[in-house]
This record gives sequence, C-alpha cells and structure tokens, in this order.
Amino acid sequence: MTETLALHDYDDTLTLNIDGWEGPLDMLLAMARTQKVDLRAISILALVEQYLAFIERARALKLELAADYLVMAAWLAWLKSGLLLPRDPEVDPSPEELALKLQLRLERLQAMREGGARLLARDRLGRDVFPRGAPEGLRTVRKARWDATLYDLMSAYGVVKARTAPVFHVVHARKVLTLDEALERVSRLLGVAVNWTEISRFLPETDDPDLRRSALASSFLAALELARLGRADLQQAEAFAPLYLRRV
Amino acid sequence: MSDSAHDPAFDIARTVEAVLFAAEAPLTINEIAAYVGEGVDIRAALRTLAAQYEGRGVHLVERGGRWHFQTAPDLAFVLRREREETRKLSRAAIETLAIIAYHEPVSRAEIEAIRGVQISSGTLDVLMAAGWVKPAGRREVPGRPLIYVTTPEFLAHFGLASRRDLPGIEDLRAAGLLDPVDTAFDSLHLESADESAYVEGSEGEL
Amino acid sequence: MSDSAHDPAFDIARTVEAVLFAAEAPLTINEIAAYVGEGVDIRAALRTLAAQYEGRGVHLVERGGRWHFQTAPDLAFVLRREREETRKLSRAAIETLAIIAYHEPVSRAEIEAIRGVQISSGTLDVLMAAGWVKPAGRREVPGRPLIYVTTPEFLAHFGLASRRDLPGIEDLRAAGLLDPVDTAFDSLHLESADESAYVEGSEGEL
Repeated sequence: MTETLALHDYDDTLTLNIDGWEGPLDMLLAMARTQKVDLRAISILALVEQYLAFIERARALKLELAADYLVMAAWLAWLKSGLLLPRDPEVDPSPEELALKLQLRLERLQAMREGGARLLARDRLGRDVFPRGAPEGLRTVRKARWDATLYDLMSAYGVVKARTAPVFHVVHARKVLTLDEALERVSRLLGVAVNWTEISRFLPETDDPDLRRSALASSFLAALELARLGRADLQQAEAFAPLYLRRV
Repeated sequence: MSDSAHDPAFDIARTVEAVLFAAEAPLTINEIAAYVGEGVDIRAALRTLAAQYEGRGVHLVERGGRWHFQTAPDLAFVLRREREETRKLSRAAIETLAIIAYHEPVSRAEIEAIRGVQISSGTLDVLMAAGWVKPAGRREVPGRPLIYVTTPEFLAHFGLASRRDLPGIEDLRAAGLLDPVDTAFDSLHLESADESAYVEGSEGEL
Repeated sequence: MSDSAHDPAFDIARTVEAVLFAAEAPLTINEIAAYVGEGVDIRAALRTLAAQYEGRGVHLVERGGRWHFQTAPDLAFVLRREREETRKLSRAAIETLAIIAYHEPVSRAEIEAIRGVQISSGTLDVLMAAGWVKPAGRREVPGRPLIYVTTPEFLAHFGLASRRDLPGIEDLRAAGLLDPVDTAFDSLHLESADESAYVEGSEGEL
C-alpha cells in the first residue's frame, strides 16, 4: 500500500493524502482487491492487519488522519482481537459475524462500483450516439372551446340592461312629519286644546330623535302658518323659551 | 432496408445518413466529407440515400448546395396536433355577445353605447374566433362602421332554433335578471343598517 | 426502401417515422398516437420501422417506454465531437448513480450505507441537474426520508430500454448483492448455521 501513500510537504507539516479514497470502507475495498479479485475469498483478518498497519505507519509519520479512519481502525483492532482470542459464546454478535458483515459490505460496494463503470462505458446519448440535430419539432395547436350557456347569455344581457337603464333616484322614506301632516295635526289638536299649550304637546309621541326634530320643525312651521291664517296665536317669553299656542 | 451491410458504398451511405441526421444545420458536400473522409464519393452516397428515402416519412433534400433530412411535406398536417381547451368567456365577451344577439346588426359604437363601457379590441376577435359572431357589411352612415351579426354556429351552440327564441325582455324581468344591481345593493345595505341599529338599540336598553 | 407506397401499414409507418424524426424528445406510444391517430397500431409500425432501420446509420430505439431515432453506435468515431468534452462525473457521483439505478427507489441513508460515507451535498444535485435522478416521494418509515429514482432521460442517455437492461442486474440480484447487508447476512447465516453446527459437532467428537 505504500505506493499509494502520497506525501505532501506543507509548511513542515506532513499530511497524508487520503483524498483518493471515499472513506475507510473505500480504502478497505482497495486493500481487499490487492488480495484477491473475488471478495468472497478474501481473508478479513489479513485485511484488518493491512489496514491497521497502514494507520500505524501514518501515525508513525505523524500524519493527520480523518476521524472516521481512526474510528474504523479502533473497531478493526477490536475485531482482530475478537477473531484471534478463544471464542466467547456470550459475545453477540460474534466477531466472525461482524467480519462476515464487513465482507458483505465490501462486496456490495464493489458491485456498485463495477455497475457504475459499466454504465459509463455504454454508448451514451450525446457522446457516442446522437439524436436528430435539428428536429422540426411537433406543435400542439391549442384550440379554445368556449364555454358559455344560454343562461350566461341571458344574465349578461340582464346585467347590461340593468346597468344602462335610466336610473331613478329614490330617497328612502326617512321618518319625517311633513308640513301637511303637521298642519293637519296641529289644527286638529288646537281644536281640542282650551288654553295656551306648549308646542311640544302637539308633537307625536316618539323615541326617534330624527322624527322628533322633524316633527318639531314642521309643527313650528304649521304654527306659523296657522298664525298667518289668523287661526292661532303664538306666545314666547324670551328667545329659546317654550313656545305656546292658543286657538283664536 | 438493405442487406448490403458489407458493401463499402452502403457503409458510406449509412455514415452520411448518420452525419446528416445528427447535424444541427444543413451541410455542404465538403462539410459532410470532413466527417466521412476525403476521397469518398459523397455525391453518390447522397443520391443513394435520397432514392432510399423517397416516398418515406422523411426525405433527403438539397437546398442551395446544402443537404438535410426533413419530414415529408405531405405529413406536415400530422406534426401539428390540435388540442381543445375549454375556456370561459370573459364578462366583456359574454355581454358583447348578448348585445349583438339582441340587437343585431350592431356596430362597435352601438355595442359600446348599450354596454355603457368600451370594448377592448380582443373581445370581438374572441367572439369571431369562436365562430359565434361575424361582420356583415357596413352601415351606411358617416364613418361606414362595420356591423356585426351572430352566426348559425351561435344558434347551434346555445340551442336556439332562431334568434326569436332568445328570451325577451319581459322573460328576463320575470326571471329577475333585470333587477338593477343598485337596488339589490341598497336592500342589502339597509338590511345590515337595520341590524346594526338593532344591536345599538339593545345595547341602549341595558 | 419499400415500394408498398399505398399499403396502409406503410402509410402508418411513414407517418410514425415523420413524427419521431420531427420530435424534439423521445415519445411514448400514446404521444405518438396523439399525432398519428387513435386506434392505429403504433406498436406494429414501430416494429416495422425498427426492422427497416436496422443496420443503417440511424436506429430506432426504445428507452423506458419512449421511442426515438439515434445514430448507430458504431459510427461514434465519425460523429464524436471533440469540443463537447462531456464533463467528467466524480467517482462519488458515478457510484451514487449506480446505487440509485440498481436499487431504486432508495433513500440517501441507504446510499450512504452502501458507500460507507456521507454523500456530499453536491453529488445528488449533479445527478438531478443532469436529469438522470429525481426524488419520488418519501418512504413511510420514521423520519419519512425522501427516496430517489432514475428518470427516462437516464435510460435514454445510457441506452437502456428499461432498468432490466442495467448491466449485470440479473446476476447481482441472483447473488443477493442488491439486498441489504443484514438481509444477506441473515440468509447466509441460516444456510451456514447447519453447516457450522455440523463442523462444531465433528469438532466435539475429536
């Protein structure tokens, strides 16, 4: 393996170039392949020793190693002792089982590496085989099918007619006492009243302040009108004092 | 196509075929030769290929000294596919269509007068593309505006035997389709006003 | 190529030929039928065409249920364009692509388990940017990891009619090399359990 050790001199610090490997498993696979082509026949113990020897050598050279390489080394050292010591039936899984799993992992990685290489060696589109360089292209002409029903048509026309119909402005019937109503009411109540009566007594009973104000205004006008016609007298002590009416 | 797989002329022809197929633009004989090799009778290979492709879905053609494959002209109609998409008419389009149907023949200015809104140039185009409206001459007034009418396809689409089958104004009124929008809005407004008045009133009573 | 110019099957074949020549991407049979017409035996036409083009400079091929014409592989040396140096994939990318292709659908953690290293962030991106790999939902296990599959473009690029054509996939499957380590271990262990029991037994006799 020493020939794959690439040593670089950076600022007096020796760094082990392990960029060539994609992690410890990859490195183990590379080592395994130096043993045998058929991974099923390799010696895991020999592989472990090879790996540990590599790590030892790297340490002796004071090379920096990524943590996962050291973790793998520790695990393999433990596995090695397990494989060499007399079997302890209490240990589960057994070192042999772990060794077998490591071998299975190496086989699987190797299989995918070969698969990738075989894929890349195929006749690849754009490298070995070529599609048509200047295809005319297929066109999809979108043709709109308009969706509208007779109802849509009718209601649309209704909206147009409604929108453009002459507009009648209708003032909403606010609750008011019209002058005519006030005249009628004040005249009638004046016929019943005997003496000076305050104008508020002529107003209809209501909690609606708007109606009350309207009634007051129209009743006041009605009183003025009746006074003008000579049918009523008005009396007020001073400005803003209560207004009194009396039949003439 | 041919069993002369080991005929040198066939090998040249299939190489030229591949070169022209993969080319991104028509190629001159010199350009083809740059791929296939000098001293090769490209012209003969092109003649062979052109004859082989004759009558097929793809032709080998020469245009101004450059060669390329193109799909057979008689199959051009196949290469475009029509796909129908159902789409809803815009409000402007359906209103315009309704005005034309009820008032035809009408000019654009008349449609706008009835709608009370201008119509964009695309609106009539859409209706004409749908096949429901067509121009029907010009009105003999100043400016000689185009006038529009509905088509038999319009009647067919809306299930009408004739324009007389269009519901009349009275039918529309009866169906509530003439209710002025403003009135409807006002009644809504009043209702909510009453509601809030009621709420205030009840609070007052507390 | 053929003189059966008025044979209906020939007409269909030349129409399919034109559609595939004109197409900018491989087409499925349904897509071809959308142009050529429904109720037409596209499959038979494709078989006819594939046979007609066999041995020529251009081949008709199927890739993942999609059909396209491409130049004959043996003419690569003529057509290969020096300028288009295909960007080299990293070893990580190649292995990851192989793992996805042979194991799909597969999660990132499963890829990492096989490779023994974490996937750097760019690796899957490169494969997805190339259009060869795409996410295909999540695995319903804790963590709901994304799972990845290859695309029809992957099959087209590597000249595979389907994933069954992946090099050596049948051998790998038969050898259990596509099974997870634990599954493989369990089956091996069961087999060898009898064997080792025997060996231990014989040792016991010594």
